[in-house]
Amino acid sequence: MTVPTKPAAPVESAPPDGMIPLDAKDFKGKVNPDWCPGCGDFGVLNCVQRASAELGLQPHNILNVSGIGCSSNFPGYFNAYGMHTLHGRSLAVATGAKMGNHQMTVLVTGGDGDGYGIGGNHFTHTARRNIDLTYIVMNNQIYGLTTGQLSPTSREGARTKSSPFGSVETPINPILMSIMAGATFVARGFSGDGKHLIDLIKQAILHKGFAHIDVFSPCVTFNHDNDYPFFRQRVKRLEDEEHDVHDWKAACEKAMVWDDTIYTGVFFRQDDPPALEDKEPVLEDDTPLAHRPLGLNDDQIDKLIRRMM
Amino acid sequence: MTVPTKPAAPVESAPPDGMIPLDAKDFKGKVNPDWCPGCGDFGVLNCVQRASAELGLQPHNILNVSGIGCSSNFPGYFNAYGMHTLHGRSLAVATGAKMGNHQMTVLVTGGDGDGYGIGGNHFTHTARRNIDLTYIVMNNQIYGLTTGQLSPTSREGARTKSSPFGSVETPINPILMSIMAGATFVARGFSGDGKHLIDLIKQAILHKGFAHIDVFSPCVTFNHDNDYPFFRQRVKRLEDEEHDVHDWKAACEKAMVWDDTIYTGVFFRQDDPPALEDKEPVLEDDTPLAHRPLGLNDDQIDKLIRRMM
Amino acid sequence: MASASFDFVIGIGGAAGQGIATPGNILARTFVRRGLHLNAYNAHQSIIRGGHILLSLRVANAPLHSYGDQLDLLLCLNQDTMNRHLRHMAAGSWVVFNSDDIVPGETAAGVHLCPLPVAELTNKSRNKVMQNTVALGAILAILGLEFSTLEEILQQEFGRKGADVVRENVDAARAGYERAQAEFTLRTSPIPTGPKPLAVWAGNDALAMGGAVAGVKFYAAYPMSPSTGVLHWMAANARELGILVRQGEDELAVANMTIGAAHMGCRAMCATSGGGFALMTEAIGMAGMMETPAIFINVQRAGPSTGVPTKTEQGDLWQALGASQGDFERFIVAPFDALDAFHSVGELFNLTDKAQCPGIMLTDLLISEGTFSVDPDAMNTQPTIDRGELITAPPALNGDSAGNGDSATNGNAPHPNGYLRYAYTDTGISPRAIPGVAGHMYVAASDEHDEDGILISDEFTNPHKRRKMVEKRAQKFRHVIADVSAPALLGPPQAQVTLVGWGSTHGVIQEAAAQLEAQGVIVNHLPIKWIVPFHSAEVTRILADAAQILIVENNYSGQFARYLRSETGIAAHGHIRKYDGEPFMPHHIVAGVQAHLAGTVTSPVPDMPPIFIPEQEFVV
Amino acid sequence: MASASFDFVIGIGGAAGQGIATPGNILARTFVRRGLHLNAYNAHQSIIRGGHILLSLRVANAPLHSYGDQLDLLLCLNQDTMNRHLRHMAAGSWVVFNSDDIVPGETAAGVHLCPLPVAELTNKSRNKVMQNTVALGAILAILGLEFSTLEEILQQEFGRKGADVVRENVDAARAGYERAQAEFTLRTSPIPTGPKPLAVWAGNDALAMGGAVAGVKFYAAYPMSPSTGVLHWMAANARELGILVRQGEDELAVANMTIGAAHMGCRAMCATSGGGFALMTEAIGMAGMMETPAIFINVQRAGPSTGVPTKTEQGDLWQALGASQGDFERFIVAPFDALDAFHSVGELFNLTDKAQCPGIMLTDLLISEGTFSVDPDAMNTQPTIDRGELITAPPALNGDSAGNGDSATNGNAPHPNGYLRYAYTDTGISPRAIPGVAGHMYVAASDEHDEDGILISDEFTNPHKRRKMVEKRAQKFRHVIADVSAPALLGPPQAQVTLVGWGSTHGVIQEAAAQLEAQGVIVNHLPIKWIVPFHSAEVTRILADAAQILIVENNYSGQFARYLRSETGIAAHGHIRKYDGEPFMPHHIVAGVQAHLAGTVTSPVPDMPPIFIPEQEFVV
Ligand SMILES: Cc1ncc(C[n+]2csc(CCOP(=O)(O)OP(=O)(O)O)c2C)c(N)n1
Ligand SMILES: Cc1ncc(C[n+]2csc(CCOP(=O)(O)OP(=O)(O)O)c2C)c(N)n1
Ligand code: SF4
Ligand code: SF4
Ligand SMILES: [Mg+2]
Ligand SMILES: [Mg+2]
Repeated sequence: MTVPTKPAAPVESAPPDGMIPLDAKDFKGKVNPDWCPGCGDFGVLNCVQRASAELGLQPHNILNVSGIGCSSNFPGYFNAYGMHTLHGRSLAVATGAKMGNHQMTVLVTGGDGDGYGIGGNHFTHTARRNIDLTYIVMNNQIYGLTTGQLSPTSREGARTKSSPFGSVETPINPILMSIMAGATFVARGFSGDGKHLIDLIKQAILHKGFAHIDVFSPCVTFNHDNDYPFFRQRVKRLEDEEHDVHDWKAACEKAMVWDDTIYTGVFFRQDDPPALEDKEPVLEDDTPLAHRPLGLNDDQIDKLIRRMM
Repeated sequence: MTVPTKPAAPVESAPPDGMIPLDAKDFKGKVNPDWCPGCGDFGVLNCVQRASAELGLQPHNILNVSGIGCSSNFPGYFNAYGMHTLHGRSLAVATGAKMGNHQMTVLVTGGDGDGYGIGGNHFTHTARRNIDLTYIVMNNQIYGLTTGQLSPTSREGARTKSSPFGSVETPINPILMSIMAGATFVARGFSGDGKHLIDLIKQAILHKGFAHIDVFSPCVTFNHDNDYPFFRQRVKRLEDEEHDVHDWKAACEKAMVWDDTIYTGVFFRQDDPPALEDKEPVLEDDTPLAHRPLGLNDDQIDKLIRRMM
Repeated sequence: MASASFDFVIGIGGAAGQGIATPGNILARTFVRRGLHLNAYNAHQSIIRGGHILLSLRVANAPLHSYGDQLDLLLCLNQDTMNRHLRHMAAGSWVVFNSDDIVPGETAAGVHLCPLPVAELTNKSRNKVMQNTVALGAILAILGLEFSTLEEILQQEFGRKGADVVRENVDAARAGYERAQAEFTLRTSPIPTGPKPLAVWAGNDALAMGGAVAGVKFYAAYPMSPSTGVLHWMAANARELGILVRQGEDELAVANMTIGAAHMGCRAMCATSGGGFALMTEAIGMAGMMETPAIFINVQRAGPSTGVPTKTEQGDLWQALGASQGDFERFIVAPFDALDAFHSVGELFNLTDKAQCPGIMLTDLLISEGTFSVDPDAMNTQPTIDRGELITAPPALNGDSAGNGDSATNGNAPHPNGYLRYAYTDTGISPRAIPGVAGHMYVAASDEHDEDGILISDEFTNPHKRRKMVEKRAQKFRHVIADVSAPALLGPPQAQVTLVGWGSTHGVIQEAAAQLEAQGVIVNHLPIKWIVPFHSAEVTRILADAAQILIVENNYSGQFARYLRSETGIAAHGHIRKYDGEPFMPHHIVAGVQAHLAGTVTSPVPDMPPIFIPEQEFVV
Repeated sequence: MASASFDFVIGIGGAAGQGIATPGNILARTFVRRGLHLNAYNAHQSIIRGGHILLSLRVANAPLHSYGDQLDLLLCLNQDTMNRHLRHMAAGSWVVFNSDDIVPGETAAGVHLCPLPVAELTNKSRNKVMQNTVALGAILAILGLEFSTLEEILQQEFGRKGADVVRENVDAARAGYERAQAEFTLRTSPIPTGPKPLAVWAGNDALAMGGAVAGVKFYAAYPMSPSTGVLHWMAANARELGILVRQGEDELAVANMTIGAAHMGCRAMCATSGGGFALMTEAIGMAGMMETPAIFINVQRAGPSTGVPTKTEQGDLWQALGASQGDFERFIVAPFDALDAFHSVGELFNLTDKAQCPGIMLTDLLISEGTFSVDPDAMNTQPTIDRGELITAPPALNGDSAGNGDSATNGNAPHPNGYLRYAYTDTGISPRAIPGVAGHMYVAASDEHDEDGILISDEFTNPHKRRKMVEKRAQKFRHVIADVSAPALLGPPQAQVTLVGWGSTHGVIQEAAAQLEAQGVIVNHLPIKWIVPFHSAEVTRILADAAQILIVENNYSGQFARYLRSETGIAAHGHIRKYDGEPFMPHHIVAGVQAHLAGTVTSPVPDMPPIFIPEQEFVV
């Protein structure tokens, strides 16, 4: 049998055989987003839809997994198979799903709280396994859906409903975390820079291995520190600098810059390490596990029983 | 009132006023360790006992928190207050305990599975909060107590009961993780190099902030890859090299070395960032929360009720 | 009801982000200052902007126990509200709306339509929320209240935004007030005044404050609706009150931090909802094994799973009963309302301190996010604090509460002085030394252990010691539960129907009972607050006399009914259940009782007693 | 029993690390190859080296259901074993030991002491475990078995270590064999042979293999005693069988990965014990809400909390019942023994696939870590596989099981073709498309949703839709549970006592019943396997005729007794409980029944039925 395959080479707009090319609006979901007007997540949604169309992906060959949060409502607005799972568990569910059908493109979307807070352990362990997932975090430095509490990316001093006198905790730097955990593609985007973000998303989807994009996606309702003007004034694309994406030191150095300049772009990538699916002998066969016949044959059973005697 | 205080300056063997100086055997617990003969954890236990004596600590002013695992049986063998908690949760319990009585020396001991596997999220978040805990991980690259399965620090290819054909997962590098997460004291020791380890433990306890020591502590029963000879042949003390502990790049570089040489010693430290307790206004008062009077006074109540009207 | 009685429900409908909270708060404060009682419920969606919200504010001059059965005045902030709710408005009710944007539809006879041309009244202000202030003024006029009360509250509400904002709002409110006086039908009977001003709080405030007065020193949380209000209160007040508040990285951290602080001797608690509670269960079992007192609050919402985050349910009873593996002692309490929750926190702390075990509290969205008036004099803000057998200083210093064992008298006592943390005693209670006390060192372990805290696996896995330790823990619990008050029957001892409820249905059942009485049906009511310990003997005795038992609960499967049967063997004659996300209104229960009496209720499952499930007419 | 009957228990005692497993395995294989039945239980501690272990191997020529009541032969690998257990050895029993290191104590009359001078017999081998091999030889001789069987197995066991090792072992075994023949009292009656060779497995192997034959494609786990054996089996066999095995970073990951793989269309399962199960509960609720079939196995051990990791208990029943918040549909099954567990996995997969919901299986250390003989012919290795209403290809291709929707006929169908994942149907079952099928895109959400999978909060939080969806899920479950077999009474229809147990007590109760019968007491036995669905009507009918109901369970609080009452109202007349970490032996239950009949049993709590708690004489 032929199975839906993920484009192997960076072909930009050729859908698989027998498929009509789609455009971004074909990736519109069943309902309109109920995000606040101006929410950064709109921009991310548009970019994912555009990137999917430009890569010639087909909705039924994509699985979009999310956790819980404003940003995690994403799958409802994206025409693909979706799983809107538990707060913090998207990467674990996505890992199982990818193993279950390794021919699907698995896109994981969520928030900073979801991914770096409660989901932090799955984040680092999924990264080290280098499983072929694209993980887009809409980082608004706040807990949006619960109406504005501290996030692990909120700056020290941030005043939120859970830190009305200013946070006393140092935030996490997700770019550093994923580089050191073993992610093989690590980037940062800005929802206000769509053209750039589309390009990052396409690269991430085409990358074979764990690809992480942290996207500044402002919460216009609860985070007045990190709003569009804040980022607009600061973001600088790494592509416009001399930056060697294979140099982890340079990548970390750039990721640590947080002042008048904040970098976006690909910080780090490594193309050699094989993805987990390619290291799992059971997945050598292209047929997804989900489509293989169930049960054991007589030979297998005989062998097992012989060992028990 | 006076409260038991943690030695503020690196006084090496002066117990607090009115206390008799103790020696290592005073830190022996109620029972003898039931670790396998030759287990690396014996060495760690000895070093912690020696370091405690040399620092002039008093058993009742120490709280030793652990999770579950062979290494987590530690508090039972150490004369101090102890909490032998849940698998993976030692740092969370220790955080609450330190907040509850910030005058106690809180020492957290456990294994690689406990700390970097199931406990990974607490590990990174405790590090970024820079709470004043000393965290000693007896890293044997295996799950010992459950009789030998993959650990997140097992090398790729490791054959264990859960990976009889060799692991296909890339291990985590705990030193890199804790540096990037925000730990302000990051070191590695070897159970076979006691003198060095004692020194690291003393420095870690005296450090104000989150101090993490990853200790190679061989599991002689289930890990035949990473045994004493393996480490003996390779470990090199950073103190014997030109290494600037304030340079994160050098620290990461040294931490990544894993061949004929494997470094031990202090990789990274930062003394400026205040510990969490020093940033929490509620803890400005030296009296531990556990000893403060309970309930509210009339003024406080009046104020609260006025705001409700 | 007496002629002087006043009981009026104002509904405010609009979309999230239209600022419904502000007029809601202002009205609430206006009424409670007048000494009137308030019970408000906000039916909303889990989105931040848009969608539909309906806030029902019920005010009366007698204590209120539910948010009522109908709307007497509806303020529509958008067309959607008009379209959804106009049909619920009956003769004599008012409908207030901004006639610049909203057109009314068909009304029942006698509904007073009150159009407000907001642009005209505010000199074309472009401030979108100004319509709310105009409407507030109009509502005050319709109710016949003096404008001055409102002026004062607007000053307070907007004061920190500057004099201009205050002036703009006062002007808008006055314009609405005057327009209403000039053009609308006004309520004729004067609104009564209560004997003294009341205060207003949400159930979550009550939980937090209940903790504060009971001596909470450590509060941890991870945000989760509908429990987050407790965190917000704590974060806002903690510094002033000397409470350490931590937002954890997840609920695993929260529960374990709470136990860590509790173990050191602090009163410590945390709150969450079902999904977060699931993550806390393992730690709760540890507190059971270590004998550490700490409180875990589960503010229930509609499940399963993420469910309906902004809707209510009593669906986590079996989750609480099954929280963590194995058998261990813990209290489970489901308070009746906000004031009861406030008092129950302290009560639960005393019990858990005495029995050295965890305590679980079950509230729900209805209590926790509801807004209620409260008489400050009814709040016991200096509750008795009983910490049980706690050792905070070595023997020589005992009684010196500031003692910390650090005295020359006692030396540093590097070796334990024979202290056994888990000593077998007659009561099963082993005096608990907190860490820091000289000479009392021990290890508290999640593994089974002996009297000295030593793991029983550390010597030999001794079945006799194991058995004795299990029995010791059970024994201490039996010793302490004698203090817990048994449930009591409300209403006449003999009745046609006995309604049995638990937790937050207390109020609405009481109101339904009153309505039924007015309809000539005699009912009484057995409200259950203590789930564990459950007063089986008392409940059996009370229900033995019941002619017809109907169990009322806000879930699908009858979780309480099954639990009641497990503890007493009693099967009810019928059930009244609701699981559509909305709480009961009194008339739902009235209808259920009437239908059961009429024998018209069927069962969805053969061989099971009939179950009445009211239609949710409102908020559709 | 007939004279040809053979029933013999060998105990091997020593410290962890002394290699008890090897002689245990060799003896087990020796017996099952002969066609004898085996039931073995290993009483051990949670440490890797040292401490005390007692492995009991019971063999017989009739099927066995427990590990028996006494030891007929004791092999002491250290002095400690001699000191602890010599007093349990009765007249006619054998005690084998290395007389170089171990001295016997006082024995009862008629005990055969069998000293082995190991150094002499092995030419002073310095290999510490050689004493085990010498003893094996001696035991075979005592039992009157031919040496050749042993030789063959030693060859197999040590073959991969080289010919020298094999020779060394065979020589040592022979020396022991010959010494015994020469000097010890030998068993006189010949040991029978069964009709055909049997196989041997542990309960965890049965669980894993049950999954494999039922089509498991994804297995995830985080190690946790006593469930880890399932992971070990899977890891060892997965590549050959095409099963993907992942060790997760924690149980949260494990449960969620399992659901991810299941959602894609794989049969997926995971196993853990109580503490890990606590961490899985939130995900189980999600599977309920998303309608994803997946299996979660909880291998119970003694709790609460970390408890006694190497000891058994039936203590997580209420944890399973209360796993996750809210009301949702899930199966809970507690198989009776290893073979039943093997079959139950497939049965549970069919049910969960048909009802599209999670399934929970409760086993315990006794089943999972016990070693048992099994007749391969009794294993249904090609079970019926019923995946329910599953859509694996678009309509045009349906019936083509390899279909994936990727055909030119169907195009890529970017827009859904009217497919409603959660469609209301008469049965409540909505056909389930797996991701990858063209034209069937939907979102599976943990939030409440409508037929199309859209969050009900995304439009309006519609109470009517919410109610209908809750009822749809309940309806599908009711539809499927008709397939689940009801419990049946074992033994005579009329009896003095009806014993009721659940799960793993099945075998030991059966043996106790036989012993009671021999003592002239007529008992029957109602074993319960299906916890949810619970066959209330059937159970009520069966127990209505019972003269005296005694509930037997391996926990403190009577978790099953309380559940039985919640579902049927039935309160037992008395209880037999054990919670010291060790499983029941038949004579414990016999003693309990006799004591209840004699009226000598008291209750620890007034007003409660009497509870008999046997003393654990053994393993102390
Ligand atoms: C176990 C659990 N804990 C807490 C919550 C409540 N909750 C829902 S969304 C959220 C945080 C959302 O923050 P983020 O992930 O950053 O997403 P955003 O809304 O900012 O896009 C929380 C805490 C939950 N649903 N489940
Ligand atoms: C929630 C939970 N999951 C699993 C276990 C089982 N368990 C006990 S110790 C352990 C791993 C031990 O490994 P590590 O932490 O490295 O300690 P070591 O024994 O190697 O010193 C595991 C998985 C548990 N006790 N609790
Ligand atoms: S609350 Fe913030 S994150 Fe959520 S939808 Fe609104 S703007 Fe976006
Ligand atoms: S199993 Fe390994 S880690 Fe555990 S005590 Fe033995 S040697 Fe140490
Ligand atoms: Mg966010
Ligand atoms: Mg380890």
